[in-house]
Amino acid sequence: MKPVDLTTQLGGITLRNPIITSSGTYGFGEEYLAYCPLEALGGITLKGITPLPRLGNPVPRLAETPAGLLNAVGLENPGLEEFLKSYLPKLSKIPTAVIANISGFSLDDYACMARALKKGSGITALEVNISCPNVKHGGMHFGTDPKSAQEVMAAVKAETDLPIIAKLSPNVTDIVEMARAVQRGGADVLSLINTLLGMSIDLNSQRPVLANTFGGLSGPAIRPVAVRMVWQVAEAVDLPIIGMGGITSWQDAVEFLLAGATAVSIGTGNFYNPQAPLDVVEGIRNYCEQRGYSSVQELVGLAHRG
Amino acid sequence: MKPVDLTTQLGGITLRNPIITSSGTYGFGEEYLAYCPLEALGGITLKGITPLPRLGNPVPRLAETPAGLLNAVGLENPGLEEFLKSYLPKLSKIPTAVIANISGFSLDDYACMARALKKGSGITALEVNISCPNVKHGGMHFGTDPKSAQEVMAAVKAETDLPIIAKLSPNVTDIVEMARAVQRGGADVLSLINTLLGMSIDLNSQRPVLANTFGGLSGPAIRPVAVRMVWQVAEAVDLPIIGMGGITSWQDAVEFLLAGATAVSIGTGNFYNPQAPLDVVEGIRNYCEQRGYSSVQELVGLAHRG
Amino acid sequence: MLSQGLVVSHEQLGNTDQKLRRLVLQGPAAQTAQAGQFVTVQVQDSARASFDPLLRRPISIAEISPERDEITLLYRIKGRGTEILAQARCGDSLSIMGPLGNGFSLPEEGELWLVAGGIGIFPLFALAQRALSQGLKVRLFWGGECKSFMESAGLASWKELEIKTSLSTLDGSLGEKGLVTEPLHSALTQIKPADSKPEANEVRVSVAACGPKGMMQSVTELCQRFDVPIEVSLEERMGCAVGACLGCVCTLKDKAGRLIHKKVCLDGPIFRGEEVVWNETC
Amino acid sequence: MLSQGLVVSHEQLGNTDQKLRRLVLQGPAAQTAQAGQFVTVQVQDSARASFDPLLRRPISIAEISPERDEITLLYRIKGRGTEILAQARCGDSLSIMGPLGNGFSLPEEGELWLVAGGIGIFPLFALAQRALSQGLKVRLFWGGECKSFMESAGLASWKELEIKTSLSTLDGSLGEKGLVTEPLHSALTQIKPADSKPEANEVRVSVAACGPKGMMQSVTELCQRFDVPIEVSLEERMGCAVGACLGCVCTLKDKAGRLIHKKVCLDGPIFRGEEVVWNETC
Ligand SMILES: Cc1cc2nc3c(=O)[nH]c(=O)nc-3n(C[C@H](O)[C@H](O)[C@H](O)COP(=O)(O)OP(=O)(O)OC[C@H]3O[C@@H](n4cnc5c(N)ncnc54)[C@H](O)[C@@H]3O)c2cc1C
Ligand SMILES: Cc1cc2nc3c(=O)[nH]c(=O)nc-3n(C[C@H](O)[C@H](O)[C@H](O)COP(=O)(O)OP(=O)(O)OC[C@H]3O[C@@H](n4cnc5c(N)ncnc54)[C@H](O)[C@@H]3O)c2cc1C
Ligand SMILES: Cc1cc2nc3c(=O)[nH]c(=O)nc-3n(C[C@H](O)[C@H](O)[C@H](O)COP(=O)(O)O)c2cc1C
Ligand SMILES: Cc1cc2nc3c(=O)[nH]c(=O)nc-3n(C[C@H](O)[C@H](O)[C@H](O)COP(=O)(O)O)c2cc1C
Ligand code: FES
Ligand code: FES
Repeated sequence: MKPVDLTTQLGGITLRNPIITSSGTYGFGEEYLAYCPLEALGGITLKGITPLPRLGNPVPRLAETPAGLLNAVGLENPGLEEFLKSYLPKLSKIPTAVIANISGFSLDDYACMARALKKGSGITALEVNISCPNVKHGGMHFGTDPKSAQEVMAAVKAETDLPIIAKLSPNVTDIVEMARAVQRGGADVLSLINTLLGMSIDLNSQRPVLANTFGGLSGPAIRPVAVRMVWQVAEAVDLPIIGMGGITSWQDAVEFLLAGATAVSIGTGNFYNPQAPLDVVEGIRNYCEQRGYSSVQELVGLAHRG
Repeated sequence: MKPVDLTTQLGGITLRNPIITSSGTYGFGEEYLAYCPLEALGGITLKGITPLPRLGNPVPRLAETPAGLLNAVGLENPGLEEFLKSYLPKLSKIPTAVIANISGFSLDDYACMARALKKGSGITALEVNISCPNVKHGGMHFGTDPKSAQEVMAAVKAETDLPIIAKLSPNVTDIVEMARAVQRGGADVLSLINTLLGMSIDLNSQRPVLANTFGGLSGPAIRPVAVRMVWQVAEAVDLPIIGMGGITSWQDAVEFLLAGATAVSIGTGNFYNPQAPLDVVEGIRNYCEQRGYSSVQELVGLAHRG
Repeated sequence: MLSQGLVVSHEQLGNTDQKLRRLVLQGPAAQTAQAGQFVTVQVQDSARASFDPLLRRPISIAEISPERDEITLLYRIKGRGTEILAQARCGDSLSIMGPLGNGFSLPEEGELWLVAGGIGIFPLFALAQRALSQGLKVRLFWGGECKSFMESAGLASWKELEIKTSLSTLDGSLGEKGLVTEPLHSALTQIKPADSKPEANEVRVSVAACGPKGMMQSVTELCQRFDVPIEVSLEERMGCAVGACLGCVCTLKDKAGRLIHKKVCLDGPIFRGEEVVWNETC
Repeated sequence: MLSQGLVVSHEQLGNTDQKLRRLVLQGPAAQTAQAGQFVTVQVQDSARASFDPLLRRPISIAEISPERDEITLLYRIKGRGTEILAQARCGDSLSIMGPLGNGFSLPEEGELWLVAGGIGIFPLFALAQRALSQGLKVRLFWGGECKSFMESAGLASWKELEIKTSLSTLDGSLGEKGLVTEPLHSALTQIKPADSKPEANEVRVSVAACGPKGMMQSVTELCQRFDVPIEVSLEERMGCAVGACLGCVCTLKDKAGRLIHKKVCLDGPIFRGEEVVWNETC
């Protein structure tokens, strides 16, 4: 039997397989090396960067919820300059696709990062985070207003020759409207979903658990919402989708593929099982073999039939 | 020591305690009698009714997700006429507050039900469901568009002398905007949240698990989102809130009270533990005693301080 | 009733691949249980309670022993819930709702014929015991995959009941090769030859069936053809298990021929075969 | 490293109210473990894996036995995760990440003084064993609530090490009444009388401290005053435990006095006391 073809096309780039790791959960690529060889992955997405360095929010930054995790890291990152100096040079040696993730508080912010991250820099694609719910200014706005989202994508598109991925926030009434807006702005690929805005309160202190009050909810708890959004967008918008939100196993990943995602990304699932990406690749391969698919791409959107 | 005062004021009505059971999860009040005496509760909310009888969606109507439940019952109910004839007469004997829950597909639908449900009918208050995500027409629209939501509430207000409770959908960009809209429409109380729109896919059949494709996500998984929305609305809108979404224990209930809910409601939690409402009443009483609160109302919104 | 069931015995039946388990729980549920009723089980020890899985799992009561406060559940590991349940060890305490549902009705006199497909045999054992203790004549028709399955699923216990038994297997490794409907058909023909008029001394037979939907449909059609009353045990995914959530509805035809919904948990799981709309999509 | 830890022993220490447990896990993690490192444990047997609780729980490695492939974890039941962990039984298999973190550094020569507050004693035992085996002189300062706590938390094992020990309890039921900082202060004064100049034959002391934050802060201030190097073990809620999520940062002062973040999981949990910004809110 011919081995299953796991390669995946995403906005002009070819991934070894459809398994990516998610921004903010996989550091800058080195942290999980003892658990998961990067050459086994389709790609990794780096921690979100901003033009200037950020210390992020005070601790506690994490709170566990039923089958979920709230985080309010607040985009702690070394800033663009330090990123270019200390991190980027190492990245070109990483044996998989490397997706940079950029966040900003103005169109200029996004544009300036896009300008610095082009083909040949060691970056394979640019994911534009318009959805981080943890930052008090800007972030929320870009991700929930279609017009602003379109402008951000257009500003990025104008400055880089890399494929650009729009990362959408689920905290909206109409995810399809947002997807259409970023498509108009020039997005080549869609990433969905980012975290749901949530919070929890400590009964002893009678105060919010997170120093930031609000945090982003991720993990298995949100998977049904994520799958639904991928499904809705896949029906309406003709762009490849990176599906994410609560993937911990190959079954979860296949669910997203069947819903219409071209690739999938694992975030919080790495905390649960640091070998989750490996298990997912293997599980998808087996599923395809057992069902007689010669390519993983045959799964994409299959649940929409009939 | 004086016993803790658990009574709760909600839009002009007085509840024995702040624990209510949620619409669609507690039938018409008889189903859980073997597990939970109704006189122990602050109130119960009846299954949503519509002007005409509805058979609802085909099965499967339920799908389990991590710490959550998807349902697509599709508002199966006997219709207003049968409700008035066969159910209402029994309800006046129920030894707790009885909240009717109404859903409709037009302003007239809501108005006609409000007209039939007035003071003295055996109903204590009217919960207006503008948020059911399972019905293909109307439901979603009323609950996600501020103007329509306001109109529905105004239409109901004009027809009934009962306190009216607006039940909000969480599937919106800005929950505060929705709360303000229903307040303008005349809502006396807010119920939040209804279910998050979600779905799941079966890997064997490669089709959505639910016959209806989409369903409403409830249970512990959504609690962080629900607490966040209660918190946001409590900060912005001066109406009492019935907090719900994932409550299974007294700890969860106290979390909602601290976030700003005046009362709490238990839905899916009854499936997990049919004595959950009893346990919650007892747990809240103990929490108040141990911390020296003489009234449960002292807890409301406490987490917003300093 | 909500109660704790103490695991007093939990064993694998047959080989590992068959994924069959026998779980004996000690607790008050045994006192009121009727054949055909079920309980819903929280699949983890109460001390380890978790929200994942969130829902209780419905399992029929296979044996009832009020003297020893014990109910026996026989189940097949199907998905995550039953996989976790299979880890329960003696001394664990599981939260149990039930007995729930309506149970089979016992005929006053005559013969009770049990028709089982696969693990549909499980809820019928308590019924057989009950019927025998009331002096009814009981007969079993049971179809399964192969001999080893039948043995694992409790054949020996059935043999001890010393009732007339017709076995069929798909591969012919035990009893007749084929479907359970075939021996049932022959037997029905014997008591009610095709166009015979009802006679005074005719054997009064009632059928109780449990198994895959398609099998219960065929059995119902057969029974209707021979004018024999039949009860079937339906399954549906459950939320509340007490009739409150409308998650578990099945479609029936009422007297007027209208399609109506009933709740498998509260109005069932046992329904008269002729009421059931087998291929409904409403 | 991701591995399975087989539960070979799991016992309650002291009385039930103290909620202390001793868990011995067999597996490859023992081979590379260093004192001061920790593992993160999935609190349920792998066969029962659930997403609730979702996160692994960090626990320090209290004893390391590479010969027997065993690590010992000592913990106090605090919330749901540790409550569920406390249900693990011999024969269960727990998923383990680690050893993680940097571990204490061992001085080349001189004395190692261990300063523990409450259950902060737990990670120091492996360190003591290691230091003794390398020929260092070890001394213990340990403060706790009362005699019965100290006994439950392992006093007997410490006595077996036959090291010089100063105990303090809040209620005076064992050792001196008061805080652990008091005997430490006296001892530091003895080796370094207030304004004496450093001498050639002075005892070289290093301190390793673990306990509540306030206690570690006081100990650090003392050590700085006496110019004694000190390492402290910090705690923070963890997500990834490998430095990837930035969930567990602590605030330190760098050489230039600027506030920076380090990751407790990867850069710690052991930090030099003087680096730590104790009352940070950034
Ligand atoms: C009244 C009743 C009595 C039952 N008695 C028995 C019994 O005696 N022995 C036995 O082995 N099984 C019995 N079942 C079936 C048993 O409840 C399911 O096999 C079990 O709930 C599956 O749970 P799981 O977590 O292992 O699988 P899941 O992972 O939840 O589901 C696996 C598959 O099983 C199906 N399923 C899930 N829940 C149900 C459900 N409630 N009913 C039917 N199918 C479902 C779905 O198709 C799903 O894809 C009974 C079911 C009902 C409704
Ligand atoms: C590096 C490190 C080593 C540790 N070593 C030990 C040890 O050897 N023995 C021991 O008993 N405990 C140790 N702890 C603390 C232990 O991890 C927590 O007590 C445990 O995670 C609590 O989990 P829970 O589910 O029981 O409580 P939860 O219900 O999760 O939390 C109860 C409370 O504990 C606090 N908490 C939760 N997670 C953490 C965390 N990761 N760190 C600190 N506080 C937390 C929160 O304030 C929360 O309100 C260590 C922690 C770290 C970071
Ligand atoms: C700790 C943490 C940090 C995150 N940081 C970022 C980030 O910097 N940029 C971004 O676009 N998404 C960020 N995310 C969102 C994830 O990339 C992902 O979209 C989300 O967590 C849902 O997937 P999951 O359920 O698999 O984690 C973060 C998530 C977590 C849990
Ligand atoms: C099976 C089911 C049926 C429901 N039906 C209704 C309904 O008819 N009307 C309504 O307003 N909400 C309905 N809901 C929503 C609940 O009342 C509640 O808002 C939601 O489930 C969140 O609370 P929970 O997590 O405690 O269940 C239903 C929920 C479930 C699970
Ligand atoms: S399971 Fe809720 S009505 Fe049957
Ligand atoms: S826990 Fe993720 S960086 Fe430390």
